[in-house]
Amino acid sequence: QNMATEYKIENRVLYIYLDGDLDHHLAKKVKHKCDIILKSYPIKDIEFDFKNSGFIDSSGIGVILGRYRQVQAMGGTVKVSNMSASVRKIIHMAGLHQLIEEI
Amino acid sequence: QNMATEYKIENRVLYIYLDGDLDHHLAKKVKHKCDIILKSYPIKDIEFDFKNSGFIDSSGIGVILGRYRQVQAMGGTVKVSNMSASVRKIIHMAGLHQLIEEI
Amino acid sequence: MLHLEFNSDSENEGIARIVTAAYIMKFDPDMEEMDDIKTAVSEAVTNCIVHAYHDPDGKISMDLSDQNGILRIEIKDQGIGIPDVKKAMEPMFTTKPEEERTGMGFSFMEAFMDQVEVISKQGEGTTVIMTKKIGDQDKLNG
Amino acid sequence: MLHLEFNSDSENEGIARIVTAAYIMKFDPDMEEMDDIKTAVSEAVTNCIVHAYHDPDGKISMDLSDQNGILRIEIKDQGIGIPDVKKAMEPMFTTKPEEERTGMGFSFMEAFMDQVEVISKQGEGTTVIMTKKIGDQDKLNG
Ligand SMILES: Nc1ncnc2c1ncn2[C@@H]1O[C@H](COP(=O)(O)OP(=O)(O)O)[C@@H](O)[C@H]1O
Ligand SMILES: Nc1ncnc2c1ncn2[C@@H]1O[C@H](COP(=O)(O)OP(=O)(O)O)[C@@H](O)[C@H]1O
Repeated sequence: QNMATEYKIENRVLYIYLDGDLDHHLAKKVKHKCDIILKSYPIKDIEFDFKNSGFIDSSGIGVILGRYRQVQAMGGTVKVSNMSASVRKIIHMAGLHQLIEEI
Repeated sequence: QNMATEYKIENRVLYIYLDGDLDHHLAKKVKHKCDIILKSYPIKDIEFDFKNSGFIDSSGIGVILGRYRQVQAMGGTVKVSNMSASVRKIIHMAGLHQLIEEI
Repeated sequence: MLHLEFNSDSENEGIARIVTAAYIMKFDPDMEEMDDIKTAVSEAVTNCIVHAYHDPDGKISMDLSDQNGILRIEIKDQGIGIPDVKKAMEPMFTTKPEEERTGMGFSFMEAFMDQVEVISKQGEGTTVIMTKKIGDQDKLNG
Repeated sequence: MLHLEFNSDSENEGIARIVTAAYIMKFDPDMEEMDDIKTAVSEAVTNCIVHAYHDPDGKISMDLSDQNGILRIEIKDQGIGIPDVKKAMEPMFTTKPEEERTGMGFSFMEAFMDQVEVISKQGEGTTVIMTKKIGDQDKLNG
Protein backbone atom coordinates (compact mmCIF):
# COMPACT_ATOMS: atom_id res chain seq x y z
CA GLN A 1 0.00 0.00 0.00
CA ASN A 2 2.70 2.58 0.85
CA MET A 3 5.04 2.92 -2.05
CA ALA A 4 8.56 4.25 -1.87
CA THR A 5 10.09 7.36 -3.34
CA GLU A 6 11.19 6.58 -6.89
CA TYR A 7 14.13 7.84 -8.91
CA LYS A 8 14.27 7.99 -12.69
CA ILE A 9 17.02 9.25 -14.97
CA GLU A 10 16.28 10.52 -18.47
CA ASN A 11 18.45 12.77 -20.65
CA ARG A 12 20.72 13.73 -17.75
CA VAL A 13 17.69 14.76 -15.67
CA LEU A 14 17.10 13.04 -12.32
CA TYR A 15 13.39 12.80 -11.50
CA ILE A 16 12.56 12.22 -7.84
CA TYR A 17 8.98 11.10 -7.27
CA LEU A 18 8.56 11.79 -3.56
CA ASP A 19 6.32 9.47 -1.63
CA GLY A 20 5.18 10.73 1.76
CA ASP A 21 6.09 13.73 3.88
CA LEU A 22 9.40 15.39 2.95
CA ASP A 23 10.64 15.72 6.53
CA HIS A 24 14.09 15.06 8.00
CA HIS A 25 13.47 11.29 7.88
CA LEU A 26 12.77 11.23 4.15
CA ALA A 27 15.27 14.04 3.46
CA LYS A 28 18.11 11.85 4.79
CA LYS A 29 17.09 9.04 2.45
CA VAL A 30 16.78 11.35 -0.56
CA LYS A 31 20.16 12.94 0.09
CA HIS A 32 21.80 9.52 0.44
CA LYS A 33 20.24 8.22 -2.77
CA CYS A 34 21.14 11.39 -4.69
CA ASP A 35 24.74 11.19 -3.53
CA ILE A 36 24.97 7.69 -4.98
CA ILE A 37 23.26 8.59 -8.24
CA LEU A 38 25.22 11.80 -8.82
CA LYS A 39 28.47 9.87 -8.38
CA SER A 40 27.56 7.33 -11.06
CA TYR A 41 25.56 9.27 -13.63
CA PRO A 42 26.17 12.54 -15.49
CA ILE A 43 23.15 14.35 -14.01
CA LYS A 44 22.57 17.96 -15.04
CA ASP A 45 19.13 18.85 -13.67
CA ILE A 46 16.98 17.51 -10.83
CA GLU A 47 13.20 17.57 -10.61
CA PHE A 48 11.28 16.92 -7.39
CA ASP A 49 7.74 15.68 -7.98
CA PHE A 50 5.39 16.32 -5.02
CA LYS A 51 2.40 14.50 -6.50
CA ASN A 52 2.45 11.96 -3.66
CA SER A 53 3.81 14.27 -0.99
CA GLY A 54 1.71 16.95 0.66
CA PHE A 55 4.09 17.99 3.40
CA ILE A 56 7.48 19.65 3.65
CA ASP A 57 9.33 21.27 6.55
CA SER A 58 12.69 23.02 6.92
CA SER A 59 14.53 19.70 6.59
CA GLY A 60 12.82 19.21 3.23
CA ILE A 61 13.87 22.71 2.24
CA GLY A 62 17.42 21.74 3.26
CA VAL A 63 17.58 18.71 1.00
CA ILE A 64 16.26 20.61 -2.03
CA LEU A 65 18.65 23.49 -1.38
CA GLY A 66 21.53 21.01 -1.00
CA ARG A 67 20.74 19.40 -4.35
CA TYR A 68 20.40 22.84 -5.93
CA ARG A 69 23.92 23.71 -4.79
CA GLN A 70 25.28 20.45 -6.21
CA VAL A 71 23.83 20.78 -9.70
CA GLN A 72 24.10 24.56 -9.88
CA ALA A 73 27.88 24.28 -9.57
CA MET A 74 27.82 22.46 -12.93
CA GLY A 75 25.29 24.77 -14.55
CA GLY A 76 22.28 22.57 -13.78
CA THR A 77 18.87 23.53 -12.42
CA VAL A 78 16.32 22.23 -9.91
CA LYS A 79 12.60 22.06 -10.62
CA VAL A 80 9.68 21.20 -8.35
CA SER A 81 6.35 19.97 -9.68
CA ASN A 82 2.86 19.09 -8.48
CA MET A 83 3.10 21.08 -5.25
CA SER A 84 0.10 21.28 -2.93
CA ALA A 85 -0.85 24.68 -1.54
CA SER A 86 0.93 24.01 1.75
CA VAL A 87 4.12 22.74 0.12
CA ARG A 88 4.16 25.84 -2.09
CA LYS A 89 3.63 28.06 0.96
CA ILE A 90 6.68 26.64 2.75
CA ILE A 91 8.83 26.77 -0.39
CA HIS A 92 7.93 30.45 -0.79
CA MET A 93 8.44 31.28 2.89
CA ALA A 94 11.91 29.83 2.60
CA GLY A 95 12.58 31.89 -0.55
CA LEU A 96 13.42 28.72 -2.44
CA HIS A 97 11.26 29.75 -5.38
CA GLN A 98 13.91 32.32 -6.27
CA LEU A 99 16.44 29.58 -6.93
CA ILE A 100 14.34 26.82 -8.42
CA GLU A 101 11.67 26.54 -11.07
CA GLU A 102 8.08 25.66 -10.17
CA ILE A 103 6.21 23.63 -12.75
CA GLN B 1 -13.17 18.60 5.88
CA ASN B 2 -14.46 15.98 8.33
CA MET B 3 -18.18 15.73 7.97
CA ALA B 4 -20.52 14.33 10.54
CA THR B 5 -22.68 11.24 10.51
CA GLU B 6 -25.96 12.12 8.83
CA TYR B 7 -29.49 10.88 9.49
CA LYS B 8 -32.27 10.84 6.92
CA ILE B 9 -35.86 9.61 7.27
CA GLU B 10 -37.82 8.45 4.25
CA ASN B 11 -40.94 6.24 4.19
CA ARG B 12 -40.48 5.16 7.81
CA VAL B 13 -36.88 4.11 7.08
CA LEU B 14 -34.07 5.76 9.06
CA TYR B 15 -30.89 6.02 6.98
CA ILE B 16 -27.68 6.50 8.98
CA TYR B 17 -24.76 7.66 6.86
CA LEU B 18 -21.84 6.86 9.13
CA ASP B 19 -18.86 9.13 8.97
CA GLY B 20 -15.63 7.79 10.47
CA ASP B 21 -14.80 4.72 12.50
CA LEU B 22 -17.80 3.06 14.17
CA ASP B 23 -16.10 2.60 17.54
CA HIS B 24 -17.45 3.17 21.07
CA HIS B 25 -17.08 6.95 20.65
CA LEU B 26 -19.24 7.13 17.54
CA ALA B 27 -21.53 4.30 18.76
CA LYS B 28 -22.53 6.42 21.78
CA LYS B 29 -23.47 9.31 19.51
CA VAL B 30 -25.40 7.10 17.11
CA LYS B 31 -27.34 5.45 19.94
CA HIS B 32 -28.22 8.83 21.43
CA LYS B 33 -29.39 10.23 18.13
CA CYS B 34 -31.43 7.11 17.32
CA ASP B 35 -33.12 7.25 20.72
CA ILE B 36 -34.27 10.79 19.98
CA ILE B 37 -35.40 10.00 16.44
CA LEU B 38 -37.22 6.78 17.34
CA LYS B 39 -39.15 8.64 20.02
CA SER B 40 -40.41 11.27 17.58
CA TYR B 41 -40.86 9.43 14.29
CA PRO B 42 -42.64 6.20 13.34
CA ILE B 43 -39.51 4.39 12.16
CA LYS B 44 -39.87 0.83 10.90
CA ASP B 45 -36.50 -0.05 9.39
CA ILE B 46 -32.97 1.24 9.88
CA GLU B 47 -30.16 1.23 7.33
CA PHE B 48 -26.52 1.80 8.24
CA ASP B 49 -24.46 3.10 5.33
CA PHE B 50 -20.71 2.41 5.70
CA LYS B 51 -19.65 4.30 2.59
CA ASN B 52 -17.63 6.76 4.69
CA SER B 53 -16.70 4.36 7.47
CA GLY B 54 -14.08 1.67 7.02
CA PHE B 55 -13.78 0.51 10.61
CA ILE B 56 -16.01 -1.20 13.14
CA ASP B 57 -15.24 -2.94 16.44
CA SER B 58 -17.35 -4.74 19.05
CA SER B 59 -18.84 -1.44 20.25
CA GLY B 60 -20.05 -0.82 16.70
CA ILE B 61 -21.53 -4.31 16.66
CA GLY B 62 -23.28 -3.43 19.91
CA VAL B 63 -24.95 -0.32 18.54
CA ILE B 64 -26.22 -2.10 15.43
CA LEU B 65 -27.47 -5.03 17.51
CA GLY B 66 -29.19 -2.63 19.90
CA ARG B 67 -31.00 -0.90 17.05
CA TYR B 68 -31.92 -4.28 15.60
CA ARG B 69 -33.59 -5.22 18.87
CA GLN B 70 -35.50 -1.94 18.94
CA VAL B 71 -37.01 -2.14 15.46
CA GLN B 72 -37.34 -5.92 15.40
CA ALA B 73 -39.77 -5.71 18.31
CA MET B 74 -42.09 -3.79 15.97
CA GLY B 75 -41.50 -6.03 12.98
CA GLY B 76 -38.83 -3.81 11.43
CA THR B 77 -35.48 -4.74 9.92
CA VAL B 78 -31.91 -3.50 9.90
CA LYS B 79 -29.81 -3.26 6.76
CA VAL B 80 -26.14 -2.42 6.30
CA SER B 81 -24.75 -1.11 3.03
CA ASN B 82 -21.43 -0.23 1.41
CA MET B 83 -19.31 -2.30 3.76
CA SER B 84 -15.56 -2.53 3.22
CA ALA B 85 -13.96 -5.96 3.41
CA SER B 86 -12.85 -5.43 6.99
CA VAL B 87 -16.21 -4.14 8.18
CA ARG B 88 -17.86 -7.17 6.58
CA LYS B 89 -15.34 -9.49 8.25
CA ILE B 90 -16.17 -8.15 11.73
CA ILE B 91 -19.94 -8.22 11.06
CA HIS B 92 -19.62 -11.86 10.04
CA MET B 93 -17.35 -12.81 12.94
CA ALA B 94 -20.00 -11.40 15.28
CA GLY B 95 -22.71 -13.39 13.50
CA LEU B 96 -24.62 -10.17 12.86
CA HIS B 97 -25.22 -11.07 9.21
CA GLN B 98 -27.74 -13.66 10.41
CA LEU B 99 -29.93 -10.90 11.85
CA ILE B 100 -29.51 -8.09 9.39
CA GLU B 101 -29.51 -7.70 5.65
CA GLU B 102 -26.35 -6.79 3.75
CA ILE B 103 -26.86 -4.67 0.67
CA MET C 1 9.37 1.86 21.35
CA LEU C 2 6.60 4.31 21.91
CA HIS C 3 4.69 5.31 25.00
CA LEU C 4 1.34 7.09 24.93
CA GLU C 5 -0.74 8.35 27.85
CA PHE C 6 -4.23 9.73 27.62
CA ASN C 7 -7.43 10.24 29.58
CA SER C 8 -10.34 7.80 29.65
CA ASP C 9 -12.26 9.94 27.19
CA SER C 10 -13.84 8.05 24.28
CA GLU C 11 -12.44 10.67 21.93
CA ASN C 12 -9.02 9.09 22.51
CA GLU C 13 -9.98 5.67 21.17
CA GLY C 14 -9.35 6.89 17.63
CA ILE C 15 -6.04 8.44 18.62
CA ALA C 16 -4.83 5.11 20.08
CA ARG C 17 -5.71 3.39 16.79
CA ILE C 18 -4.01 6.06 14.68
CA VAL C 19 -0.82 5.92 16.75
CA THR C 20 -0.78 2.14 16.43
CA ALA C 21 -1.31 2.32 12.68
CA ALA C 22 1.51 4.84 12.34
CA TYR C 23 3.83 2.72 14.49
CA ILE C 24 3.33 -0.47 12.48
CA MET C 25 3.71 1.21 9.08
CA LYS C 26 7.42 0.35 9.14
CA PHE C 27 6.49 -3.34 8.92
CA ASP C 28 4.64 -2.62 5.67
CA PRO C 29 1.60 -4.59 6.89
CA ASP C 30 -1.16 -5.47 4.49
CA MET C 31 -4.57 -3.85 4.91
CA GLU C 32 -5.99 -6.83 6.79
CA GLU C 33 -3.15 -7.01 9.32
CA MET C 34 -3.52 -3.27 9.84
CA ASP C 35 -7.26 -3.47 10.50
CA ASP C 36 -6.92 -6.53 12.74
CA ILE C 37 -4.39 -4.82 14.98
CA LYS C 38 -6.41 -1.59 15.07
CA THR C 39 -9.46 -3.56 16.18
CA ALA C 40 -7.55 -5.31 18.97
CA VAL C 41 -6.23 -1.95 20.22
CA SER C 42 -9.68 -0.44 20.00
CA GLU C 43 -11.16 -3.22 22.13
CA ALA C 44 -8.52 -2.97 24.85
CA VAL C 45 -8.62 0.83 25.04
CA THR C 46 -12.42 0.96 24.98
CA ASN C 47 -12.53 -1.50 27.88
CA CYS C 48 -10.43 0.87 29.99
CA ILE C 49 -12.82 3.71 29.17
CA VAL C 50 -16.04 1.75 29.60
CA HIS C 51 -15.21 -0.61 32.45
CA ALA C 52 -12.14 0.54 34.37
CA TYR C 53 -13.20 4.10 35.13
CA HIS C 54 -16.44 5.91 35.91
CA ASP C 55 -15.40 9.23 34.41
CA PRO C 56 -13.17 10.58 31.65
CA ASP C 57 -10.34 11.56 34.02
CA GLY C 58 -8.79 8.11 34.38
CA LYS C 59 -5.28 7.50 33.11
CA ILE C 60 -4.65 5.02 30.31
CA SER C 61 -1.28 4.15 28.83
CA MET C 62 -0.28 2.30 25.71
CA ASP C 63 3.21 0.98 25.02
CA LEU C 64 4.20 -0.20 21.56
CA SER C 65 7.41 -2.06 20.87
CA ASP C 66 8.77 -4.72 18.60
CA GLN C 67 11.57 -7.23 18.48
CA ASN C 68 12.44 -9.64 15.67
CA GLY C 69 9.22 -8.88 13.85
CA ILE C 70 7.05 -9.48 16.92
CA LEU C 71 4.84 -6.51 17.75
CA ARG C 72 4.03 -6.02 21.44
CA ILE C 73 1.17 -3.81 22.62
CA GLU C 74 0.62 -3.13 26.31
CA ILE C 75 -2.51 -1.24 27.36
CA LYS C 76 -2.86 -0.36 31.00
CA ASP C 77 -5.35 1.31 33.32
CA GLN C 78 -5.40 2.03 37.04
CA GLY C 79 -9.12 1.45 37.33
CA ILE C 80 -11.40 -0.96 39.16
CA GLY C 81 -9.73 -4.15 37.96
CA ILE C 82 -11.30 -7.47 36.97
CA PRO C 83 -12.31 -9.87 39.79
CA ASP C 84 -12.24 -13.00 37.60
CA VAL C 85 -10.13 -12.66 34.46
CA LYS C 86 -10.91 -16.15 33.19
CA LYS C 87 -14.64 -15.49 33.35
CA ALA C 88 -14.24 -12.00 31.83
CA MET C 89 -12.49 -13.50 28.83
CA GLU C 90 -15.27 -15.94 28.06
CA PRO C 91 -17.03 -15.19 24.76
CA MET C 92 -20.17 -13.06 25.21
CA PHE C 93 -19.46 -12.37 28.88
CA THR C 94 -20.17 -8.76 29.79
CA THR C 95 -20.99 -6.91 32.99
CA LYS C 96 -22.61 -4.05 31.08
CA PRO C 97 -25.29 -5.48 28.77
CA GLU C 98 -27.42 -2.40 29.52
CA GLU C 99 -24.79 -0.26 27.78
CA GLU C 100 -25.05 -2.45 24.69
CA ARG C 101 -21.73 -4.15 25.36
CA THR C 102 -21.53 -7.43 23.48
CA GLY C 103 -18.90 -9.31 25.47
CA MET C 104 -16.92 -9.75 22.27
CA GLY C 105 -13.99 -7.47 23.18
CA PHE C 106 -11.58 -10.10 24.48
CA SER C 107 -12.69 -12.55 21.77
CA PHE C 108 -11.72 -10.04 19.08
CA MET C 109 -8.37 -9.36 20.78
CA GLU C 110 -7.67 -13.10 20.85
CA ALA C 111 -8.85 -13.59 17.27
CA PHE C 112 -6.67 -10.82 15.88
CA MET C 113 -3.48 -11.12 17.92
CA ASP C 114 -1.24 -14.16 18.44
CA GLN C 115 -1.26 -13.88 22.22
CA VAL C 116 -3.31 -11.93 24.75
CA GLU C 117 -2.29 -11.79 28.40
CA VAL C 118 -4.42 -10.04 31.02
CA ILE C 119 -3.07 -9.06 34.42
CA SER C 120 -5.58 -7.47 36.76
CA LYS C 121 -6.04 -6.71 40.41
CA GLN C 122 -9.27 -5.39 41.89
CA GLY C 123 -8.93 -1.77 42.91
CA GLU C 124 -5.54 -1.44 41.22
CA GLY C 125 -6.19 -1.83 37.55
CA THR C 126 -5.75 -3.96 34.48
CA THR C 127 -2.93 -4.53 32.01
CA VAL C 128 -3.51 -6.21 28.65
CA ILE C 129 -0.41 -7.40 26.77
CA MET C 130 -0.90 -8.50 23.19
CA THR C 131 1.73 -9.79 20.77
CA LYS C 132 1.66 -10.59 17.09
CA LYS C 133 4.16 -11.58 14.45
CA ILE C 134 3.76 -8.94 11.82
CA GLY C 135 4.74 -8.11 8.26
CA ASP C 136 6.56 -10.13 5.67
CA GLN C 137 9.93 -10.94 7.21
CA ASP C 138 11.55 -11.85 3.88
CA LYS C 139 10.50 -8.47 2.58
CA LEU C 140 12.04 -6.71 5.59
CA ASN C 141 15.33 -8.57 5.36
CA GLY C 142 15.54 -8.50 1.58
CA MET D 1 -4.45 16.01 27.44
CA LEU D 2 -2.16 13.58 25.75
CA HIS D 3 1.37 12.51 26.53
CA LEU D 4 3.64 10.78 24.02
CA GLU D 5 7.17 9.45 24.53
CA PHE D 6 9.42 8.13 21.84
CA ASN D 7 13.06 7.61 20.91
CA SER D 8 15.18 10.08 18.95
CA ASP D 9 14.73 8.03 15.79
CA SER D 10 13.79 10.04 12.69
CA GLU D 11 11.10 7.47 11.96
CA ASN D 12 9.15 8.98 14.87
CA GLU D 13 8.90 12.46 13.34
CA GLY D 14 5.93 11.34 11.29
CA ILE D 15 4.29 9.72 14.31
CA ALA D 16 4.52 12.98 16.28
CA ARG D 17 2.81 14.81 13.42
CA ILE D 18 0.08 12.18 13.08
CA VAL D 19 -0.66 12.23 16.81
CA THR D 20 -0.88 16.02 16.72
CA ALA D 21 -3.18 15.95 13.71
CA ALA D 22 -5.44 13.39 15.43
CA TYR D 23 -5.49 15.42 18.63
CA ILE D 24 -6.53 18.68 16.97
CA MET D 25 -9.25 17.09 14.82
CA LYS D 26 -11.80 17.92 17.54
CA PHE D 27 -11.25 21.61 16.83
CA ASP D 28 -12.31 21.00 13.23
CA PRO D 29 -9.28 22.98 11.95
CA ASP D 30 -9.03 23.98 8.32
CA MET D 31 -6.37 22.39 6.14
CA GLU D 32 -4.00 25.34 6.51
CA GLU D 33 -4.17 25.40 10.33
CA MET D 34 -3.60 21.66 10.32
CA ASP D 35 -0.50 21.88 8.11
CA ASP D 36 0.88 24.87 10.01
CA ILE D 37 0.71 23.06 13.32
CA LYS D 38 2.14 19.85 11.86
CA THR D 39 5.08 21.84 10.50
CA ALA D 40 5.76 23.47 13.88
CA VAL D 41 5.70 20.07 15.59
CA SER D 42 7.93 18.59 12.92
CA GLU D 43 10.51 21.34 13.45
CA ALA D 44 10.61 20.96 17.22
CA VAL D 45 10.77 17.16 17.17
CA THR D 46 13.38 17.09 14.40
CA ASN D 47 15.56 19.46 16.43
CA CYS D 48 15.57 16.99 19.32
CA ILE D 49 16.62 14.21 16.96
CA VAL D 50 19.21 16.20 15.00
CA HIS D 51 20.69 18.46 17.67
CA ALA D 52 19.90 17.20 21.18
CA TYR D 53 21.13 13.63 20.84
CA HIS D 54 23.94 11.86 19.01
CA ASP D 55 22.10 8.56 18.63
CA PRO D 56 18.53 7.27 18.24
CA ASP D 57 18.24 6.17 21.88
CA GLY D 58 17.47 9.59 23.36
CA LYS D 59 14.13 10.19 25.00
CA ILE D 60 11.70 12.75 23.56
CA SER D 61 8.30 13.61 24.96
CA MET D 62 5.40 15.55 23.54
CA ASP D 63 2.48 16.86 25.60
CA LEU D 64 -0.66 18.13 23.93
CA SER D 65 -3.39 19.96 25.79
CA ASP D 66 -5.93 22.67 25.26
CA GLN D 67 -7.93 25.15 27.27
CA ASN D 68 -10.50 27.62 25.99
CA GLY D 69 -9.58 26.97 22.39
CA ILE D 70 -5.86 27.50 22.99
CA LEU D 71 -3.74 24.54 21.91
CA ARG D 72 -0.55 23.95 23.90
CA ILE D 73 2.26 21.75 22.62
CA GLU D 74 5.27 20.96 24.77
CA ILE D 75 8.18 19.08 23.21
CA LYS D 76 11.02 18.09 25.48
CA ASP D 77 14.38 16.39 25.27
CA GLN D 78 17.07 15.55 27.80
CA GLY D 79 19.88 16.18 25.36
CA ILE D 80 22.83 18.56 25.07
CA GLY D 81 20.84 21.75 25.54
CA ILE D 82 21.28 25.13 23.85
CA PRO D 83 24.02 27.43 25.16
CA ASP D 84 22.46 30.64 23.77
CA VAL D 85 18.74 30.37 23.07
CA LYS D 86 18.41 33.90 21.73
CA LYS D 87 21.13 33.28 19.15
CA ALA D 88 19.72 29.84 18.27
CA MET D 89 16.37 31.41 17.47
CA GLU D 90 17.81 33.92 15.02
CA PRO D 91 16.67 33.27 11.45
CA MET D 92 19.16 31.19 9.46
CA PHE D 93 21.27 30.36 12.51
CA THR D 94 22.37 26.76 12.51
CA THR D 95 25.20 24.82 14.11
CA LYS D 96 24.95 22.03 11.54
CA PRO D 97 25.18 23.55 8.05
CA GLU D 98 27.19 20.50 6.94
CA GLU D 99 24.06 18.38 7.54
CA GLU D 100 22.06 20.66 5.26
CA ARG D 101 20.25 22.29 8.16
CA THR D 102 18.82 25.64 7.10
CA GLY D 103 18.40 27.40 10.43
CA MET D 104 14.73 27.93 9.62
CA GLY D 105 13.32 25.58 12.28
CA PHE D 106 12.59 28.14 14.99
CA SER D 107 11.45 30.69 12.38
CA PHE D 108 8.82 28.25 11.11
CA MET D 109 7.69 27.47 14.67
CA GLU D 110 7.28 31.19 15.34
CA ALA D 111 5.56 31.82 12.01
CA PHE D 112 3.00 29.06 12.52
CA MET D 113 2.24 29.24 16.23
CA ASP D 114 1.08 32.25 18.28
CA GLN D 115 3.79 31.84 20.90
CA VAL D 116 7.02 29.86 21.14
CA GLU D 117 8.91 29.59 24.41
CA VAL D 118 12.24 27.78 24.66
CA ILE D 119 13.72 26.68 27.97
CA SER D 120 17.11 25.06 27.77
CA LYS D 121 20.04 24.20 29.96
CA GLN D 122 23.33 22.88 28.67
CA GLY D 123 23.78 19.22 29.49
CA GLU D 124 20.21 18.89 30.71
CA GLY D 125 18.02 19.38 27.68
CA THR D 126 15.57 21.62 25.95
CA THR D 127 11.83 22.22 26.25
CA VAL D 128 9.87 24.00 23.55
CA ILE D 129 6.37 25.22 24.49
CA MET D 130 4.16 26.43 21.67
CA THR D 131 0.62 27.76 21.90
CA LYS D 132 -1.95 28.67 19.30
CA LYS D 133 -5.58 29.71 19.27
CA ILE D 134 -7.20 27.17 17.06
CA GLY D 135 -10.43 26.40 15.27
CA ASP D 136 -13.53 28.50 14.84
CA GLN D 137 -14.80 29.19 18.35
CA ASP D 138 -18.30 30.13 17.17
CA LYS D 139 -18.45 26.80 15.39
CA LEU D 140 -17.43 24.93 18.54
CA ASN D 141 -19.94 26.68 20.77
CA GLY D 142 -22.74 26.68 18.24
N1 LIG E 1 -9.95 -2.70 31.65
C1 LIG E 1 -10.98 -3.31 32.32
N2 LIG E 1 -11.28 -2.93 33.59
C2 LIG E 1 -12.28 -3.53 34.26
N3 LIG E 1 -13.05 -4.52 33.76
C3 LIG E 1 -12.80 -4.94 32.50
C4 LIG E 1 -11.76 -4.36 31.73
N4 LIG E 1 -11.75 -4.98 30.53
C5 LIG E 1 -12.73 -5.91 30.57
N5 LIG E 1 -13.36 -5.90 31.74
C6 LIG E 1 -14.45 -6.81 32.17
O1 LIG E 1 -14.47 -7.92 31.28
C7 LIG E 1 -15.75 -8.03 30.66
C8 LIG E 1 -15.63 -8.57 29.26
O2 LIG E 1 -14.92 -7.69 28.44
P1 LIG E 1 -15.12 -7.73 26.86
O3 LIG E 1 -14.91 -9.12 26.38
O4 LIG E 1 -14.23 -6.70 26.25
O5 LIG E 1 -16.64 -7.36 26.64
P2 LIG E 1 -17.45 -5.98 26.82
O6 LIG E 1 -16.50 -4.83 26.81
O7 LIG E 1 -18.36 -5.95 25.65
O8 LIG E 1 -18.18 -6.09 28.13
C9 LIG E 1 -16.34 -6.63 30.74
O9 LIG E 1 -17.74 -6.64 30.68
C10 LIG E 1 -15.82 -6.15 32.09
O10 LIG E 1 -16.60 -6.64 33.15
N1 LIG F 1 16.46 20.51 20.97
C1 LIG F 1 17.65 21.10 20.72
N2 LIG F 1 18.76 20.69 21.37
C2 LIG F 1 19.96 21.27 21.14
N3 LIG F 1 20.15 22.28 20.28
C3 LIG F 1 19.08 22.75 19.58
C4 LIG F 1 17.79 22.18 19.77
N4 LIG F 1 16.92 22.83 18.97
C5 LIG F 1 17.65 23.77 18.33
N5 LIG F 1 18.95 23.72 18.68
C6 LIG F 1 20.02 24.64 18.22
O1 LIG F 1 19.42 25.77 17.60
C7 LIG F 1 19.88 25.93 16.26
C8 LIG F 1 18.79 26.52 15.40
O2 LIG F 1 17.68 25.63 15.30
P1 LIG F 1 16.70 25.71 14.07
O3 LIG F 1 16.24 27.13 13.91
O4 LIG F 1 15.65 24.71 14.24
O5 LIG F 1 17.60 25.39 12.79
P2 LIG F 1 18.30 24.01 12.30
O6 LIG F 1 17.62 22.85 12.94
O7 LIG F 1 18.09 24.03 10.83
O8 LIG F 1 19.74 24.09 12.69
C9 LIG F 1 20.32 24.54 15.86
O9 LIG F 1 21.25 24.56 14.80
C10 LIG F 1 20.92 24.00 17.16
O10 LIG F 1 22.23 24.48 17.36
